[in-house]
Amino acid sequence: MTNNIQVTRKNPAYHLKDIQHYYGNTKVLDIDDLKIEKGSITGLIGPNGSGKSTLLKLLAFAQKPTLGQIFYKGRLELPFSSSIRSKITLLTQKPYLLKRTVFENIVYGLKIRKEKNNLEKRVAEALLNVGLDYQDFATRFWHELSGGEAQRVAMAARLILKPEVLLLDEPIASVDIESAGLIRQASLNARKNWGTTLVIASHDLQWLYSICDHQLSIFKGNIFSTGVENIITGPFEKSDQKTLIKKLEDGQIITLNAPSQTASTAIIRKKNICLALEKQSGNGHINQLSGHITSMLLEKKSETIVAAISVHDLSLIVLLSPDQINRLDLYPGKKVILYFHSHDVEWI
Amino acid sequence: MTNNIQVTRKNPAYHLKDIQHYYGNTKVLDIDDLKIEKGSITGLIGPNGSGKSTLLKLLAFAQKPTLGQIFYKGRLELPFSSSIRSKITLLTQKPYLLKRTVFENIVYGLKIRKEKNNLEKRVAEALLNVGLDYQDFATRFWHELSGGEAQRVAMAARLILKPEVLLLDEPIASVDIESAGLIRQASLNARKNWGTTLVIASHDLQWLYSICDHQLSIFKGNIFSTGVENIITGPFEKSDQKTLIKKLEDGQIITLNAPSQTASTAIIRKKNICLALEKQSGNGHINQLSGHITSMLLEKKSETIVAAISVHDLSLIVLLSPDQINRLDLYPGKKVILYFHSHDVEWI
Amino acid sequence: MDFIVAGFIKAIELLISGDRATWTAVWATIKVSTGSMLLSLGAGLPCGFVLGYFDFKGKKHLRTILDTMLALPTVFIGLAVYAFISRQGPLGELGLLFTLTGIAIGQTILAFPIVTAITATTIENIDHDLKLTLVSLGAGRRNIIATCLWEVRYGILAAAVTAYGRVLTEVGISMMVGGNIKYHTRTITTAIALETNKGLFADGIALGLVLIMIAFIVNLSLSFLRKQ
Amino acid sequence: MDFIVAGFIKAIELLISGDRATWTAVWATIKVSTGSMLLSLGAGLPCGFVLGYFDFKGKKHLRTILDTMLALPTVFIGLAVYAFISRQGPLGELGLLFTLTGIAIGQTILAFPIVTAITATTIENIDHDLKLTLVSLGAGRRNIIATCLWEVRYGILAAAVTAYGRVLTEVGISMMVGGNIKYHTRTITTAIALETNKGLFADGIALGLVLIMIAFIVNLSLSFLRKQ
Amino acid sequence: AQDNSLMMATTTSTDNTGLLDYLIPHFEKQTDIVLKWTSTGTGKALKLGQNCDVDVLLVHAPSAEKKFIEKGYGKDRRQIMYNDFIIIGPANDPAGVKGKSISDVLITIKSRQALFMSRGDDSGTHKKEKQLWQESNIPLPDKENWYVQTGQGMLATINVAQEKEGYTMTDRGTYIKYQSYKGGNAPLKILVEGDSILLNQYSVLTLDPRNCANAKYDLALQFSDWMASQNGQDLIRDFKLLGQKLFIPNAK
Ligand SMILES: Nc1ncnc2c1ncn2[C@@H]1O[C@H](COP(=O)(O)OP(=O)(O)OP(=O)(O)O)[C@@H](O)[C@H]1O
Ligand SMILES: Nc1ncnc2c1ncn2[C@@H]1O[C@H](COP(=O)(O)OP(=O)(O)OP(=O)(O)O)[C@@H](O)[C@H]1O
Ligand SMILES: [Mg+2]
Ligand SMILES: [Mg+2]
Repeated sequence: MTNNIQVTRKNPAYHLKDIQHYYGNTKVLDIDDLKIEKGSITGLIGPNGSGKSTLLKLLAFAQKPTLGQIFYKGRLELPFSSSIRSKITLLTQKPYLLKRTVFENIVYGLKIRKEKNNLEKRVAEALLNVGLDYQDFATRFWHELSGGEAQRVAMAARLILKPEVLLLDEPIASVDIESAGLIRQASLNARKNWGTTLVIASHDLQWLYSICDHQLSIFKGNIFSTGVENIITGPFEKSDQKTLIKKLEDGQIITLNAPSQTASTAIIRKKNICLALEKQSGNGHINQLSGHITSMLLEKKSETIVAAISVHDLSLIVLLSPDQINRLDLYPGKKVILYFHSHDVEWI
Repeated sequence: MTNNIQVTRKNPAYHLKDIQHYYGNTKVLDIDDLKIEKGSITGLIGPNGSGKSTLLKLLAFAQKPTLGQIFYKGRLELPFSSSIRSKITLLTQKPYLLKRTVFENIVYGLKIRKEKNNLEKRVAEALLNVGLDYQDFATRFWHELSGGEAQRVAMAARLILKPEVLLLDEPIASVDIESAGLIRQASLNARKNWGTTLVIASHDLQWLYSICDHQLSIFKGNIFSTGVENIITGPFEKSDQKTLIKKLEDGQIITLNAPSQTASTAIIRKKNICLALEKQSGNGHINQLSGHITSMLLEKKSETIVAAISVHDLSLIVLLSPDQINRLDLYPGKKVILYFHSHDVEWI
Repeated sequence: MDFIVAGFIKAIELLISGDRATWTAVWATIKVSTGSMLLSLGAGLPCGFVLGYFDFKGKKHLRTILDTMLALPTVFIGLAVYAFISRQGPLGELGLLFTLTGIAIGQTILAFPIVTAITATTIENIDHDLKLTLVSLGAGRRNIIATCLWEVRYGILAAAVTAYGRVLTEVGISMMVGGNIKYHTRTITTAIALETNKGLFADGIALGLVLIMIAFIVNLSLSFLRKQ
Repeated sequence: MDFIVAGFIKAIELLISGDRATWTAVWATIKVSTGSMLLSLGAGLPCGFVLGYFDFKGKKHLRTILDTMLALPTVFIGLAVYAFISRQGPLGELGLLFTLTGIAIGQTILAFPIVTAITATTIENIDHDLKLTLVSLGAGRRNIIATCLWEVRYGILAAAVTAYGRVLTEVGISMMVGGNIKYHTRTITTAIALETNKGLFADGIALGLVLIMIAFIVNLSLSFLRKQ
Repeated sequence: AQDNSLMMATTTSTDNTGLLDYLIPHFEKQTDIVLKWTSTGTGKALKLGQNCDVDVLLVHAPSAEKKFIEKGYGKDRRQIMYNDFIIIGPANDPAGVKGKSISDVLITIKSRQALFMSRGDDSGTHKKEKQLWQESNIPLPDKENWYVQTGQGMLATINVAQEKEGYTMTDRGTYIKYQSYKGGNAPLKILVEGDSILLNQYSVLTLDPRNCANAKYDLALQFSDWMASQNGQDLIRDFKLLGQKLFIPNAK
């Protein structure tokens, strides 16, 4: 049973226009224009409080944005619209299990949709997809589960719906490694078998890289569509009119071109950072930071390797090729030097 | 203010004897004998439902084990004993914030201990330790936080108590990378400044390796004190009287010596697995599995590198030295062969 | 003191002997309290849901009014209902005065604020995550109401049981609207009031015990709904 | 119908003119209801906590009994209290018959099951994580009780407000134990009963409005405790 | 309680008509005794006396009173005053009882199955009514549909009679009040009055100290004496409700 998924650029699954969302007087989301393609898997990356969950709630039409419009398949939609209600489902960050058995939790969505056939078989399948045994778990009560088991039951309750859009808010936050793999597989299968569009927020970059077509990076409510980038937060000191510096506690200094408007956070794109083994004599505009590699992960899609470099208490990310790794003899623990130009900075 | 921490092997912080814990008729914890040293940082690793949270609740004296005894600093203790109540604190897996402001949530434990001095300063410090700004967060209400912010507030509420024992149940489950670093630092500082003993459960091995003195691996309620090991779950097929085999979907086969008693899960210790680039002609008792490296992490304490190898849908872990990496030109993505002898298996 | 002991014996006698006056009063009580409970639950649960679930302007004031309605004296309700359904009242045509239906209407007014207030409070305490979860699973408005009420079923049960206790024991409305007419609108409580006024304290106690027995049977059957 | 309008006017008159009988009844009502609320909260909150927080054998049966106690008729309570404090009763020496203290005791028995049952249900619904969190932060038994009750304060408030409504409007106990003695134990509700008995329906309505006004003022001041 | 306070149980009629509110301040002024009273049904008033919860009784049920004394609960029954009962009904008198003798009235009502409201509460009034049926040789029509037992006070019963357009027996004082509420144009009119059997005798009873040692026998006697005194009797005679005399003093 293979479906033919057509991804037309003209009519994306989602189109967000001039979205702003406020809690009280605080703006937590500010998105000019964002399109999410049908059948794509989008990763959502960003620090705590950057607005991931808020964005997912908007995409689920569980909340109305304070300002702006959200089009789903070209149509402007609002919460509770019946045309979307049964198609889009969200796994919330703190999934709530109904005070019922696991079985009844999982079939809840089906019952709402008045589907009553083969419930047992479908539940068994959904549980299997998240690595739980039907015999062992179906009759348990909501409170008789460990944290990760509860999370996976909630995931099963979403998978059973075969949704058009599956929004996952930290689906593997308390899930073990093996189950994380299962959830990845289930997500990929959803796209393959049902053409599901997925948006997934997670702090586990390695896992996210292994599943997404592309990443959106979100910071303070602003979206960067290039995936994860290096963020350097203040405080900065003024060195002269045109430059700011950040002093690390171990004495190293980062020099950056000052922003034109007031801004407090610097973004240095990973593509602008190079890596070498030794310091070179350079001019003052080039930052040279020494640190060591803490991890090297495979980004499946591009077959490139993402390395995390610890520079005192900063953690910076660079892209490496297998070639480079062999040439420089890189491995986790190896000391390296990072280079980037002080004008290669964006401020927000 | 440096304390002199004496770690005496004779009188460990915890001593668990013949602990068994049941939920209903199901045994979820079975620990013959376990000692945790004063001032140590112990990692707790294991799949969902293996019993980590249960063990931490027992260590926190928040629950009584069904059978067995727990000694704290040589004394048999029970829940609500006043001698330990104010010394041991647990960050639960789903931290509950009281329906109050962030400030009041954080000082709650202090108020119980009738401490009333310098509350503001101490709260500001605790918030800073988890990367939250006092001005921005202190007056917020419990529901005005993102998932990760809430988690960090709960952490701050534990740190402010300067406990003798700090038990952390998945402290970074929904926390961003930078904050995970802060929490690591705060944990290390707790040990350094107050001599705190820490036990930390987490699925993020990289993070856990970077902080722990040693790891306890827990599986189906059984403790392995060697840290994380490779677990191969059934179903297995019987090949002959003495061997079981597991067939991977890609056709590869794992052969294992059969257990003497009934057992369903195989453990292959990482120290018993070797890695090479090419298959060798060997006897049938040596497993040769081909896979590729997905990640390489630095284990800080030992300066060794933990590599995760994906063998079809299994993920196996081996230890590597920098030397080995250079010699074999290893990098994430590289195809490798894993070797282990079929008798190097333990069954549980 | 002895009349309490005498009351116990009398209670058994009354029930066993099948005393007609007692049994008609028991019937009247059961009918009227069942009717008013059905009405007040039917109206109170949705109102309580709305008041607890949604945030809207003036909600707090509405709550204060509702809480005040918890203190409507039964005689007052009785008088007000009487004013409407007495022959000279606007609804006099319906002939509801001195009927069990009339009493049930009054008791519904009595029970409604109890059901509504407790339901609202219970719904208010619902985890915010529940709402989000329901919406995210595709629940429509009706599903949300039904599921939320079911999630807090113990709270709802408490609301119902409290209201039932109130309805079962009230005298003012039954007396004023029903008229305490023997064999017709005499309920157990009005009978108790009468016997007590006659100085027949033992009879009052006996009838009180009969009422408590009804409540006990009802609660015993409801207890299967409780958390195990 | 007209007596309802007349009642409104009369209510204002009564209060403005400072009618002594009315004001002593208002005082008696406030004193006695405050007393019984304090007693029933003092006893009911801890009992409700225990019943809701802990699991023990026979808990379900206890709940059924408690729910049945919600249906104790006021006259029944009145008679039972009378039996004890009548001059020939075991507590006759204390001279509590025909006193406000006597009424308050009876009303405490009336309010106790309401406070306890609703508190227990509210506590039962507490997130299991809260308990664990409190223990893990080093809370002792007292801290746990206090914090849990405070976490569910809106539920407790509902319990208190419901019980208050019940106490404020009851007649049976006040009548039986207090004796409706003018200037002494006459409460607003017994006064309403009296006026209504006399056929002075407008006066009954007026006094009812006075009672509702008391409840309104109390609830208005409590509304600051509510969720904003 | 202070020593000079006296607790009385009385029937609702003395209280509801306002007689006590008028009389007692005079008594208190002249004797320095503080009198408190609780007004209830006659049955309960006697019960309170039997249980020694009060010190003195003012009631109107002669035969019950006599039994009360016989049983050793009470003493010193002293007749104080009387008023009378009347039978009222719809102005058009559907059963045609107006002016008949009491037993004829009751027989007519029974044979015509006209609605008759009984208080059915064992009050003095109800006892009198039962006595009338008995003396007319009619068994108490307890289970008849036309015999409506309200189990309530007099005014409530009159109201039921008015709503249902039936007959009832009432004391004159309550009827006068009822009439005044209706602005003198009450739907129910007096149809039968004046028969000597309709007299309603009020008496004061003290409690037998052998049964109730704690009861304030002396003060009770003082009250009884005062009620029977010239002064007390004059005050009773002067008490008017809506311009009409209610009670006729007849102390000996
Ligand atoms: N109910 C609320 N009232 C006020 N502020 C809120 C509320 N909910 C969230 N916020 C704030 O809005 C911002 C965005 O929150 P959101 O939950 O979307 O973050 P997130 O990216 O999902 O973070 P996390 O990784 O911690 O889950 C945060 O700064 C948070 O403090
Ligand atoms: N209240 C309960 N009743 C019955 N079984 C329970 C209960 N709580 C937990 N369990 C079971 O006990 C086992 C251990 O649970 P525990 O919460 O300790 O696991 P864990 O290692 O913390 O898992 P996770 O990584 O998912 O948090 C699991 O199999 C779980 O299903
Ligand atoms: Mg979030
Ligand atoms: Mg856990």
